[in-house]
Amino acid sequence: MTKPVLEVKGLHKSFGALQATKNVSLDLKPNEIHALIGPNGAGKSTLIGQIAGWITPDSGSIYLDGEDVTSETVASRSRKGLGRSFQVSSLAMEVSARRNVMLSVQASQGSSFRFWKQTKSDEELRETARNWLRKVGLSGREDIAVSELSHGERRQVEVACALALAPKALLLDEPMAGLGPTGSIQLTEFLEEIRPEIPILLIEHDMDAVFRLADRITVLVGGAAILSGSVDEIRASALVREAYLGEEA
Amino acid sequence: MQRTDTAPKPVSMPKLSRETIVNIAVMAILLALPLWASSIGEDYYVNLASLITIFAIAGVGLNFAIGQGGMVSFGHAAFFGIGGYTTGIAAFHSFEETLFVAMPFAISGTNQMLIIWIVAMVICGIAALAIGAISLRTEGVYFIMITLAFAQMIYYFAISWPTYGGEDGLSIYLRNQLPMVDAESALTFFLVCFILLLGAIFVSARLSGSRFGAALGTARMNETRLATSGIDPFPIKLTGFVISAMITGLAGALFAELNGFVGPSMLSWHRSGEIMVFVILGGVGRLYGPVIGAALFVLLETYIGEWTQHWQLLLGLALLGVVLFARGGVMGMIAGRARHD
Amino acid sequence: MLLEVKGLEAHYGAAQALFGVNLSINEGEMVAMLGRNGMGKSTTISSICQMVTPTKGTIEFCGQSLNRMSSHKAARLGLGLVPEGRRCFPNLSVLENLSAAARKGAWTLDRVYDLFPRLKERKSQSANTLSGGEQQMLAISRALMTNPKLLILDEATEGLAPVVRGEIWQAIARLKKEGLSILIVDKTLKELLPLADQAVILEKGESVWAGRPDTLTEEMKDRYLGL
Amino acid sequence: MTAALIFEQVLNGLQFGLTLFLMAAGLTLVFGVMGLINLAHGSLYMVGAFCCAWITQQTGSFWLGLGGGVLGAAAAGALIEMLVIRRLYDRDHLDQVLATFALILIFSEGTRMVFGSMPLYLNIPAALGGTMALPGVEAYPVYRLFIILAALAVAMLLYLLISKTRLGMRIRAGESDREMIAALGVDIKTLYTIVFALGAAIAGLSGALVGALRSVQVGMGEPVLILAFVVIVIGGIGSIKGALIGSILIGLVDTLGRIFIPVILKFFMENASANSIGAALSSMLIYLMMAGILAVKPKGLFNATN
Amino acid sequence: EVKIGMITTLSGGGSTLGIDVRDGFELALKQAGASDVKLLVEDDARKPDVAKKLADKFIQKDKVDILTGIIWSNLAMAVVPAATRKGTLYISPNAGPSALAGKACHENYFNVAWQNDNLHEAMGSHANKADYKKTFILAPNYPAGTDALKGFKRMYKGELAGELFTKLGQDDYAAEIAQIRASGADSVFFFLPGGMGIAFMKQYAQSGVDVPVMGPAFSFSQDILPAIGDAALGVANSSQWGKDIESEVNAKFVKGFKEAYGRLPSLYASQGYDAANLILSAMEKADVSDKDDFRAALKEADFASVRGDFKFGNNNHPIQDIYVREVVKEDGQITNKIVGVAIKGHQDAYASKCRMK
Ligand SMILES: Nc1ncnc2c1ncn2[C@@H]1O[C@H](COP(=O)(O)OP(=O)(O)OP(=O)(O)O)[C@@H](O)[C@H]1O
Ligand SMILES: Nc1ncnc2c1ncn2[C@@H]1O[C@H](COP(=O)(O)OP(=O)(O)OP(=O)(O)O)[C@@H](O)[C@H]1O
Ligand SMILES: [Mg+2]
Ligand SMILES: [Mg+2]
Repeated sequence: MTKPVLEVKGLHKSFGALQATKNVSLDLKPNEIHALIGPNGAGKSTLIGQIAGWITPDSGSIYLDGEDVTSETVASRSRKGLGRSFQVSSLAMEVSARRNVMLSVQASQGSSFRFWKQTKSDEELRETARNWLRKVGLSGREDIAVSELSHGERRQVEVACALALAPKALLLDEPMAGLGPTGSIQLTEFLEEIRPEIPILLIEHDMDAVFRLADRITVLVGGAAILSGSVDEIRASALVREAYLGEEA
Repeated sequence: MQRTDTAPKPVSMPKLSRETIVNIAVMAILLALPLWASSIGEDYYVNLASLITIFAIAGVGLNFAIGQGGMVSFGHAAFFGIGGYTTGIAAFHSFEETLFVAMPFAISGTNQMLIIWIVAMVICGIAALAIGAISLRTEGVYFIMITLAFAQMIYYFAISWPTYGGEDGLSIYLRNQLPMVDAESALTFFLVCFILLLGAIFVSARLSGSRFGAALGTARMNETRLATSGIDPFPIKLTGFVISAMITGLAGALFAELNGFVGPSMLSWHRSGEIMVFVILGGVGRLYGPVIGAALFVLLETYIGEWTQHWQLLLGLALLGVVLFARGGVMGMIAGRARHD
Repeated sequence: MLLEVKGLEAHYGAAQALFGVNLSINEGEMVAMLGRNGMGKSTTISSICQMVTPTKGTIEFCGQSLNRMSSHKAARLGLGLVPEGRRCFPNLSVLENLSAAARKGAWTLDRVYDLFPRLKERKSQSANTLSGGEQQMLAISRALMTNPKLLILDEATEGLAPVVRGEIWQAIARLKKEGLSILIVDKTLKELLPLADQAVILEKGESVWAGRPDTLTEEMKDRYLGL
Repeated sequence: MTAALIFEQVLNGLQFGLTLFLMAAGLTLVFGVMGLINLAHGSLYMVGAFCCAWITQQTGSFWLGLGGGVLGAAAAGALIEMLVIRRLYDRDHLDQVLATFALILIFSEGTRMVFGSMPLYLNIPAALGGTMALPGVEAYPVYRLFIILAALAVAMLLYLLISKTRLGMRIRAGESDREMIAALGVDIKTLYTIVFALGAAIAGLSGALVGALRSVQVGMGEPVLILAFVVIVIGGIGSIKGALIGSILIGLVDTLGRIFIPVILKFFMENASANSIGAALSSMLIYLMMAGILAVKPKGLFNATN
Repeated sequence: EVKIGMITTLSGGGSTLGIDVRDGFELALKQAGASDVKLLVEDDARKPDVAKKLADKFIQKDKVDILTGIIWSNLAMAVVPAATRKGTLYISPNAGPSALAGKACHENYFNVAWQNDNLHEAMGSHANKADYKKTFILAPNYPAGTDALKGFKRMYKGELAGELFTKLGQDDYAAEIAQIRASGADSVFFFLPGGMGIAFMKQYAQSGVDVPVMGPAFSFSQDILPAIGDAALGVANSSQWGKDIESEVNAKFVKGFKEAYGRLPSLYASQGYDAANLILSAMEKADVSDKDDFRAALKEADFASVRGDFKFGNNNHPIQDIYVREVVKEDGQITNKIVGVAIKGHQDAYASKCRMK
């Protein structure tokens, strides 16, 4: 058995009376895309939030590459190799796409307490950022301010930022949302391409993409992981059909 | 994906942007006028230029916090005042030939500006470290108010601390000294201030363009992004705050030299507001904005005051006009919106 | 004719986003607006609702020109907007979101709760803590509570679980059957096209085709919609 | 020091806090609800006091003056909202600070041009003069009790308005997304003018009420303004409840601090230095408290959102 | 021709003082028909650094011979030491901080009003005469405030019922008044200038405490008395001047002031008036371009002061009588009436620290 890159054990989180995460355990192995599906409000984003460090779990632990990171800050988890995208894009809007990616590159290269050398003339930094943007399909758009990019393009920038951290694992919260059919297909192909290098925990409501990409699917309902299995197993489950898929499977 | 009506920009961009031209012009005027005034023996105008220069340095400091780091400090008078009091207290002890601290080791006063500047900046840095460490836990309006609260604490402390004059303040009877030049001369002192202003702007520009600056700028625009990129916002912002305070503190030290006087009014919230006015008037985040802002403010205050007793009304109207009709301050009006590559 | 848009042009700052959009909706009709990302669908909607001021062209609603009308007056004539990105009021509770802008008419709290029972369960929770899907339901309900003559849905099913998406499509179908006029933008053509009476395709800020959805050829779908 | 005196000082602290609340209430309304930093709020307080003093002088009736003060401030508020403030909502806080700072200058100088530099005479109405005995306190000024009641009434009304009425909901909705609430058919522009005028009216009310107790002069609003900001930040911006608790807290801490700190210090040092160090400490005390509270609760005690 | 630069507070809090000083000064010039005096007036907005800037301007650009006008001690401390050291004459119409009367006294500095402590000392002496045994004293916590209480205590022989420092700018005194009530004091002495005093007096009157109050003239001068109203009636206050002092020059001053400005003159107006007359008297004896001569002429103080006898001590501060006034209503107008002399031929306590002879 291969060692999981990311492992979540017995996570609990309540908001007042609402239990948003109920004893969730799951893992992410090398070379796999593990999809997380479930109805709206099932607690998927909350779970990602806890893994990334924005939300403190009530109990349970999170391991990254075998190391317990439960009490680490967001930034330190990112540095240790946890890349993520947000359900609603979160980028520095006033600057170019390249600047956004450069920041991730710079963080992955070490301390940001470097005061003198100008990033503008740091060709290596700029080139690396450009490469990542090319990889997600944004060649030629690097120097446009993010605020002037369309909804879909922003998603791509966000993915590029996550990749630029050279992450060990990637958390993607609905990366397809807001992408048109062409965009979805491109992104699907791209994720396919990086799977061998970076395992992905993927939240997505676009079932075409999920069924095409996922090696494993975990279904979250009402905060609890009720089922985990291969694409076919999930498709076949009556429970999942009823709670989530509806007629679509 | 989108068409534009007109061709966006000529392909061969001229080397100098409008902003650069304005910057050069402003600095040239600021340098030339006192040289000329001094040559015809009008030291008053030289001192006025020194005042503008010093306020501009204070503004450059605050602008670094606001324009780069998005930390809207309404308490920068604290650092301005601390810088001033450092000068005042050092000169006081040097003049009285007493010790500042006797135990555990003796610290005496000094009349050497270079030493005073360094000490003033270090003390401001330490104060900013303490104030920032607490204040940066908050954000937005809360940050504005908590920085104000710290400044008010120091203000009331200064008012009621009798050793250094309380509300009456401290006079510096003799201007402190610089090696090799005659700091008593108005023109020399102006040139010293001018060089320090250039230095402050240069440092601020360098820092903004560095990796640290990139992180600080992202902290302003989107802290979530910064943390997600693996950089802890807090130490970045704290460092930015400390640097900003040190620059403003240096301005305070120079202000004390120029006036030959320090007092609690250097620490009052009006002063914080004024420094902020320099920044906004000139254009937030513009490197040379505070120079324009300080110049405009000082000139308005000085010359409207000569016309009429009701100068505050006119000053108010002028400021209001700038906010309402010149978005992005004067620099925004002249040179268009700020560009970040 | 309920809504008639002719030769609409709009800018964001100096950049032109719309270059001539024509669109018309009859009473009781459901019109789908199609086009790839960034082609100006949302901008057209913003212009109709006067959130973006058109630079050229005319917009007529219920026989009245909307040009230069302020946004709230246009809305009061009977435009009900479900905007892109939901834009629920985060600091208000679900109930408050629903009642803040409600106007009298057939749609009441009870009917909305009937349509989306989930909202009733969460009525006193503040909107910023709702899940994405819950927020989407709230945005639709909020627009319904203003009892509009024309419901405008911009990506109303984005980010929803398949079952909920199904529910929302059912709800839309129901609204249509009840005679509500609808202008809709959505990615999932599979569900959208069978419901729509008319379709308009935008390409680079221009309406390039209009007609009945069943007359859309595969070649056009490929060319304009990237399918 | 007797228990009765301590009780009386607590009452004084409460009363001082509630006068602050009157000022803070309007500020938090405008600040929290409309997201606007209004440094000129103190000017509206001044306008209220001056209108009240002038009308009282002309008519001889404090009550007419009070009404005039409220209306005058509301009118001034509506006017500056339409001319200036309206253009500032979607600006950042910096522009708001600068513009309202400019308004302070304009108001102060304008008031001086109209009324002259001398402080005006405004005293409490005869009906509310005198003192009454309270349990534990032999003589407490009736007028101060009246202010306590007025402040509590304002608190109650505002709370109901904001949290229970549709008007309140719309105002809050506008705070988070003006464009959207307008797109839903709400005339947010007029609504904001009304809210701003309401905030101004409360400021005017407090200026008139408190002016009769203190001095009516140009610049009277500034010290109160800073304190009021401290109050609403401690309480949590936009929260009427927070403003109420915050102002009472400040009132108590400030009053008790300036009375008891020197007393306590006298145990450790000689009288004179205890007096002056105590006074220094107590003038810093509320700022110390504010920093402490924000360090632990960065969004104040009762944050309206969340 | 003599050029005089007046730096005074004409806007913001405390501007009434500056306006009165200016008006008194201008009145004296007008009455004397002085055509050879050029007066330049500028507003310091009560900010030390603005005052300093104006002083620079007057000295360096306008090349004035004499500076005057500053109201506040902290502004005076920012301006005076540097200006007098550079050889400019400074005539103070109001502020008289102890440093300038003592250790830091200077031959170019003259004060025609008082040393800051004078009126408080006079009140202490008055308290003895009134046979007060247990006085409660309070002042704001800043140098002028601590000096005030020190000055009072310097003369006062009774026991203190309590001593309080309040916050500068404080405007609610309920807590302090409660303490006064509880202290069993037989009298109250306070120094609370400007709006602080108005607030204190109003609240004191409302509180039902009926212990007699006394204070220096600042809280009962003509510019703020109308704002306090009846609450001030009967209060004893110390002043080196009163409008009812019987002398030709005082009558001319009071009448002229009322005619010119339509209001009663205040203490500050009298000080501005005296400052101008002092300068005029020196101009008759000496030429301003001869600094030593002119200084000597100033020191002689050969002018008719509206307060009566006036001369300078070794430190260029006045030696003078200080009166006790009482607030009364005259023809429906609230004003002061002299009821006695608090202290005769009084010189300040710092004179001995001054090196000048
Ligand atoms: N801070 C909070 N306070 C209270 N409840 C919350 C908070 N955050 C989330 N919730 C609730 O927890 C539940 C889970 O929310 P979450 O955003 O994780 O759902 P999700 O699975 O990501 O849904 P979607 O697919 O719609 O995005 C929802 O019911 C939401 O209302
Ligand atoms: N706020 C804005 N500022 C500048 N340009 C904008 C803005 N919003 C949209 N645009 C530009 O206007 C064009 C049309 O955008 P619009 O949002 O209307 O497209 P859309 O068809 O709704 O796309 P999507 O399917 O991605 O929502 C795009 O090129 C976009 O980049
Ligand atoms: Mg989610
Ligand atoms: Mg869109």
